[in-house]
Amino acid sequence: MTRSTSRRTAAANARPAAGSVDGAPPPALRLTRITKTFGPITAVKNLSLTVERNQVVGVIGENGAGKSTLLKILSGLHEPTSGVMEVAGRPVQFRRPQDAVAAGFGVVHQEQSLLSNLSVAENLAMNALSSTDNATRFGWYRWRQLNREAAETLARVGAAIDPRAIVGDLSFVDRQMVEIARALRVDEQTHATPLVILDEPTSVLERNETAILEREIANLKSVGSVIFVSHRLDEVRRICDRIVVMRHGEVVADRPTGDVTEDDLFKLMIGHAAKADKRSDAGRTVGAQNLVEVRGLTRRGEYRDVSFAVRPGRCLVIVGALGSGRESLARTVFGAEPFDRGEIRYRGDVVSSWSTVRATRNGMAYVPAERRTEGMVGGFSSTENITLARTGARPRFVLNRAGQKKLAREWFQRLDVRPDDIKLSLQRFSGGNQQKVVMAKWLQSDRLRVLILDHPLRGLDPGAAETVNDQIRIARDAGTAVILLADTLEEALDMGDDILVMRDGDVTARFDLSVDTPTTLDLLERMV
Amino acid sequence: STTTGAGAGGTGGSQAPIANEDLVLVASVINTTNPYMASMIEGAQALGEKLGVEVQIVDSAGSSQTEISKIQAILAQGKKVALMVNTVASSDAPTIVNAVKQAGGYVVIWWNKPDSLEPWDVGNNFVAFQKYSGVESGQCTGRALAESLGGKGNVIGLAGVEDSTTSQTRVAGFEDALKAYPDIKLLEVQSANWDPQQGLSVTQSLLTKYPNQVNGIWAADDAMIIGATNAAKNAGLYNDIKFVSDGLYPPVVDMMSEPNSPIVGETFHRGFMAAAIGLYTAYLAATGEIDPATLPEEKRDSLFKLACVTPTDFQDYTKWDGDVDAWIDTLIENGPWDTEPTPLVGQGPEKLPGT
Amino acid sequence: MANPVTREPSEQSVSTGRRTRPHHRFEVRSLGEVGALAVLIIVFFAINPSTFLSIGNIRTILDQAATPLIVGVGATLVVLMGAIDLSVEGVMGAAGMAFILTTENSRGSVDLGPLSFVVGIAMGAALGVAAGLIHTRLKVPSFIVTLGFWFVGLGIATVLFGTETIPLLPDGGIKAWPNETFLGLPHSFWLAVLVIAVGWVVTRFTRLGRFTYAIGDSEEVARSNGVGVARTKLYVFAVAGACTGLAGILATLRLGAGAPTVGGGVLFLTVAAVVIGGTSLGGGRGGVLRTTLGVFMLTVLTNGLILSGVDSSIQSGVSGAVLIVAIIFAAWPHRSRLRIVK
Amino acid sequence: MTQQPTEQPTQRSPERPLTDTATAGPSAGPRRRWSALDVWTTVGPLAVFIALFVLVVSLRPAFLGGGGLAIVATQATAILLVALGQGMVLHVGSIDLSNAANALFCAIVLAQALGSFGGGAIVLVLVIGTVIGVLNGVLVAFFQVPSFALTLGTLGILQAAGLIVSDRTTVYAEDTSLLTPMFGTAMAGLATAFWIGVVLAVALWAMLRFTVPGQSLTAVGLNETGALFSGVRTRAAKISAFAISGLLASIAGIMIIAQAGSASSTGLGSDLLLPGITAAIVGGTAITGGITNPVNIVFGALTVTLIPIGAAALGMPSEAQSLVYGLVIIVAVALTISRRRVGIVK
Ligand SMILES: Nc1ncnc2c1ncn2[C@@H]1O[C@H](COP(=O)(O)OP(=O)(O)OP(=O)(O)O)[C@@H](O)[C@H]1O
Ligand SMILES: Nc1ncnc2c1ncn2[C@@H]1O[C@H](COP(=O)(O)OP(=O)(O)OP(=O)(O)O)[C@@H](O)[C@H]1O
Ligand SMILES: [Mg+2]
Ligand SMILES: [Mg+2]
Repeated sequence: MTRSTSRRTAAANARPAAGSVDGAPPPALRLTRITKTFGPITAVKNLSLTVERNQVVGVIGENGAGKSTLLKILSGLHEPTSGVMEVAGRPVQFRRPQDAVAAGFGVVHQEQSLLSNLSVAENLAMNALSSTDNATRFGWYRWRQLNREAAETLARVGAAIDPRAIVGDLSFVDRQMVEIARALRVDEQTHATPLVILDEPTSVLERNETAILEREIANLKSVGSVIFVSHRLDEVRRICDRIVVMRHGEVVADRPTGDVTEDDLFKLMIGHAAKADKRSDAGRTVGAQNLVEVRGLTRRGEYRDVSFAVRPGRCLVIVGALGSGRESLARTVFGAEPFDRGEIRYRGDVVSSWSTVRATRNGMAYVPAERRTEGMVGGFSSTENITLARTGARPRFVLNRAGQKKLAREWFQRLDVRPDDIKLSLQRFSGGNQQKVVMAKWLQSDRLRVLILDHPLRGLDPGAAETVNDQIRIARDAGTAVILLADTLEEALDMGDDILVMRDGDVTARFDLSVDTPTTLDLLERMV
Repeated sequence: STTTGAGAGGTGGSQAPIANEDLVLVASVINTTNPYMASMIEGAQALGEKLGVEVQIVDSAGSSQTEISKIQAILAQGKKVALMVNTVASSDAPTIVNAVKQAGGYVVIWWNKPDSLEPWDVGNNFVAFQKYSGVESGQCTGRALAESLGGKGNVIGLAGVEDSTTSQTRVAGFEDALKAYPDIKLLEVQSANWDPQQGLSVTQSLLTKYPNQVNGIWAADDAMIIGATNAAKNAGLYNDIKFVSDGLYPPVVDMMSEPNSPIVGETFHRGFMAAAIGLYTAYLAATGEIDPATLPEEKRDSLFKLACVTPTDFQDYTKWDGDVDAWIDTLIENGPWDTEPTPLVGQGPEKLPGT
Repeated sequence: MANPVTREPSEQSVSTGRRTRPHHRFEVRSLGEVGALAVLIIVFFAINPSTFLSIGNIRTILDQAATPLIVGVGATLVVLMGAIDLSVEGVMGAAGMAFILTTENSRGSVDLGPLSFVVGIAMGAALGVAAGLIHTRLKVPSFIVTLGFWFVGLGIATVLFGTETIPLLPDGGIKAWPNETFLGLPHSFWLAVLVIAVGWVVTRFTRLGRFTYAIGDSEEVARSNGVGVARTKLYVFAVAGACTGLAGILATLRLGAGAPTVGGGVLFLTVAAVVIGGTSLGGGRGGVLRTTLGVFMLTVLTNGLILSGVDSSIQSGVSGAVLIVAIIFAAWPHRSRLRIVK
Repeated sequence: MTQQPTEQPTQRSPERPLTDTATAGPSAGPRRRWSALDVWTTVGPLAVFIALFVLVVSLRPAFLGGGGLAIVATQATAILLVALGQGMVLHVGSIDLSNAANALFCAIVLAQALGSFGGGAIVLVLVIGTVIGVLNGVLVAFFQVPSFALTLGTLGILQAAGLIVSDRTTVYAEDTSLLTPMFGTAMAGLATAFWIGVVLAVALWAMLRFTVPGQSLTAVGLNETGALFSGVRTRAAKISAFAISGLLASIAGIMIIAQAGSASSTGLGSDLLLPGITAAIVGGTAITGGITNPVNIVFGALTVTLIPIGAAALGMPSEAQSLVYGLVIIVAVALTISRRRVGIVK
């Protein structure tokens, strides 16, 4: 890599202050009384925080606590409304994302921020383009070099991704690995001490990728610092040296990891202790007839010869690693993707010309993994989103606005959605609260029969996850058939009545949990 | 002549004469960049200056909607209007006539109107309709083209906008003239929308469609012949093809001035003359100097003389462009129907040959 | 524009496993458009065996394609960002008038020699910059800004045209240049080839070009990736204006006369060519070479219809029908219920 | 390493009840006021029109007395109808470049048929216009072709069809008595035809705001994938938007005959496309879809019509009028576009 010559203000500021007072190096980052408001909303309030060199700081907090906003301030996407930010003892102001990069900040945002029409190599180089990186010096691309450097970076995170592949063609997880690789690359690209900022990087990752990330974080610690946000408390405790808990935009606790247990953290975040696990079948109505039955279903390139059945009141969990085809299968059942062979039976009848519209009218519901693009209409208010699904056989012509508001208020309360503003457009809510609204959209229907959930807990804080899980159980107990693609195997064992294991498009095992008691290891064996 | 039938106060004269200071002369043209339209504006302004009456120009920008709106806006200004309008489409005429009538103004329409809409059916406010004969133009240039080819060869034609009556009558005259020359073959007539750029590309395509076959090109007006001659020049065929067209624009005069010019026939008429004749007719009616109701029908649905120009006499016509003001003087002196070189020659509506 | 967006997000966004498709070396990805062009050529050749593929007609087609090709390079860059440039006809008029009035012409206004080319191109670029500034600073949609600049350009051209006689270029000299041939093909076409080549290099190998794609994919994400969105947009509008200015000069040279309406019909031709070529109006997908294909499809179509003797009043109808068939043909393989096309 | 102030809240935070969001934290408060931006989004187009009108009248007072507003309303009618249709298509994120050609084609057919079929001709034309719109919609929805390119093709076909049906000349309607009340009668000084446009605008507004199909259109415009996954009939929504556009185009065609009594390929109504789109956008419609207020399109249409009329009424030099038109349109849109999604303006 080349010497950097023309750094902007932030970079200049980022150099260590001349002569530290007592010889101890200044902290990598010091925030003093940072506040960020969006109109009437205060997302971050009077927040002060220090990150020392060679330290991994975990930031946790419930959905909407202000974690992402804080990280966006650190990455130059938002300018704080007030407060002071110091990097290595020097006050800095990030006006643009490049300023943050120049100061050595590498960021993985909560929402993926890759350009899907460009190649992996290009995306990896993107945020360094303002510098005099050799591969793109003077605005001229040297593809060969760009690709070679990208391959090196990718190798570092153990990702076998072709640097020339178009990002849009990659799987969700591969894209996440590219993002992580890009953030980690900041130490190659700049000569400031790296500070890597990770906003829920693991929520979409599976075990081995998470392990690689953990290893990389450990490596980084020797040269720089890390800020790590996650809702997985065990992970936070394993990775971080210090844990900062945020609530309502403020830091409510800042403890060395050794001083707190997972339960303490839960309590600090949510305000009450975690509820005991309650796997009980009391009051559950299980239907005798199959509600959805799939026979020999095949979609070329996705899955082969899949058969299963779900009854009312039962939960079928489909587990599988990447490329198992389970997502496509779930979407096929909902009518969103076509299939090549086999049949889907709904309440005993073979469905023909199945579509999302017919599925919905028949009481099927689908919560997609891609919340923002598929699960909701961001420009609509929560009220409109909750009442959007056309679940009635013959929907009314005139909107019942009063009824909608009542419904929205009711579900806001039931799912504890915050902020408590049913008119605010949904894109303004934090991810967890958006997910609650997406759930409410389907749960409010009294015709709900089949609930298909694709990673419903992705990005949810433990409290919200609990709320959503409770709602899934309530719906199941009331006689809804549930098909769940779970995030973790623990979740699968916790929620499922039946488990279907898939690998590369084939069903490799089935378990009936009322008979079998597989361990996570049993499942894992058949997945990979 | 009838020019000075001052205040005859005939049967149809429902309105009192309007004084110069209460009057505004309005010339409505299709656009401001076509040389013919630019000439019309020049004529209107020269007349206004001579008469001491305010002149307003309406630029229709090629749109009936804009034309009608702007005319109505001027009618709404309060002053009485004497209007000369070169209609974008003939179907605009009834709407404009009605609007002017309601506002108590006077209108003369140039070039386009429906045959069924006759001034005497409307009343005094629709003073007259005026045009040069399109059939005659087409016949004149068609004949010149055929003669220059010795009565033998292949020709192509460039028409104006598809549904323009002006273009249709000229094409009809052109085709009619060729009937007398059985050895002249009309290969094709294509529309080039009065546009030099399209004249260029259509000619370019036709020249390749009929390689080394085209001996003559006819165009419905000079804007398109500018494109056609350039296409021929680009193809290196300029001196192998004969050209005819309508209007005798200054650039075409320059081309004709060259030795052995392939421009073998033109017609002469001028935008400034048309505009001034039309506007002056409306002005006379507005000021009460003529009473439209008493005019003979040929003075209310009129065909003016159009001169057939040959390579030998085209210089005779350039003198008119030199001194517009002097021509305006003769117009005011002789009245709209008797001014050289374009006196009234007949009555409309124009009949297509063979019908 | 009207945000007629063509996106294919959902198929690809799902975690469907590690099946990364091999990268694509060629920009012309699907051969749908190439096929459509080939079919057109074959059909017209069958109808007009003696003329359609004659060297004369090939020269004609290449010459007629030159202006929209040059405009198309700029238009493609703009569309790749998800914006649109409707100002081309006005800008061509203004640039053409600025050029002819500063070169040797029958009005004898001024003669700046070769500098007149610079004046014409600068006029185009300046209008592009002005439109770009309004678009980025006042956040007015490019659709409206450039629509406004269509009229502004026409207005400037009209004022320059004034009331004097039409300015003409003297025969020979620069006027003859576009039609003289090099290697048997007209200079106008070679000029277009040069512009396309530069356009292609810019889109493939330079930061400006790659940023254009980035902005087209997602302005927000591009910004968070450090792309100077406003600045890039401004540059692209300037480049597009300069291309349009050059096209205005070329059209004026071909016509041999100055006319504010020298760009008449070019807008729909180029926008249609960009879209037919397969560059998505939503931005981010497509490229200069695709537009080249689109321009040739439309130019061949117009030329072929004339050669085939189709009545001029139904030519627009036939091209419309062919256009519809062509885009359906090109879109057919990509159909999927989840594909969003606007 | 730990900061003093941050430790303080730790003491009480865990005990704070969950629902206590009103006192602290990122809460907007359940009752939001209308922001100035919301107000402007709603009244902007009206305000811009009034400002321009007042400007013209103050410079040329006779314009008011001479029935300036009536002229503007009359001339705006066809533009308004086409713009309303365009607004609906823009609302679902597409565009209809053929609707003005559709209007003119309907006008030509009506002029041919009015003499022999009378009222039946009007019904015929309404059906033709709607069917053309539906065809556009079906092709866009089922063949997944970009509406811009598709309707460009339809535009060419309709132009040719107009020339053929009219036999390349002006067609004069034999008996327009049925239609004379449209512009022959007035309410509050403005032509009945204009009020019909206003009523249709209000009806569309109510449809978008208060009905389930209207909500579906909006959902498709804001996020088609999201709508699809909620069981919304997205194809039906698109087809209906194009159908409405076709229907309104045919009504515009009827108004052209009512106004001119005749139709031709280059006559009145032959250049409604750009003014129609412009009126929709000046009326605050977002080209990105999902944001349309049909009532504001009324003011958009009035503004777009007023600019050239006003320029003529003020006696502006004709060479400068095109310049002024371009600049005023840009300013009007800069003032009226929805700023709800500022940042991503394309
Ligand atoms: N651009 C914005 N405009 C308005 N409000 C915003 C904006 N960004 C964030 N907010 C609000 O600020 C608060 C904090 O949001 P933030 O995304 O930082 O939460 P978070 O802690 O990251 O939540 P999660 O765990 O769900 O990711 C939320 O109430 C959110 O609605
Ligand atoms: N990551 C990429 N994204 C987009 N385009 C790329 C990428 N890499 C290469 N290209 C395109 O591929 C072309 C060739 O690139 P490159 O220089 O890598 O080829 P090469 O070195 O000859 O290939 P090879 O190593 O296979 O011989 C370039 O024109 C470039 O546009
Ligand atoms: Mg977050
Ligand atoms: Mg190589």
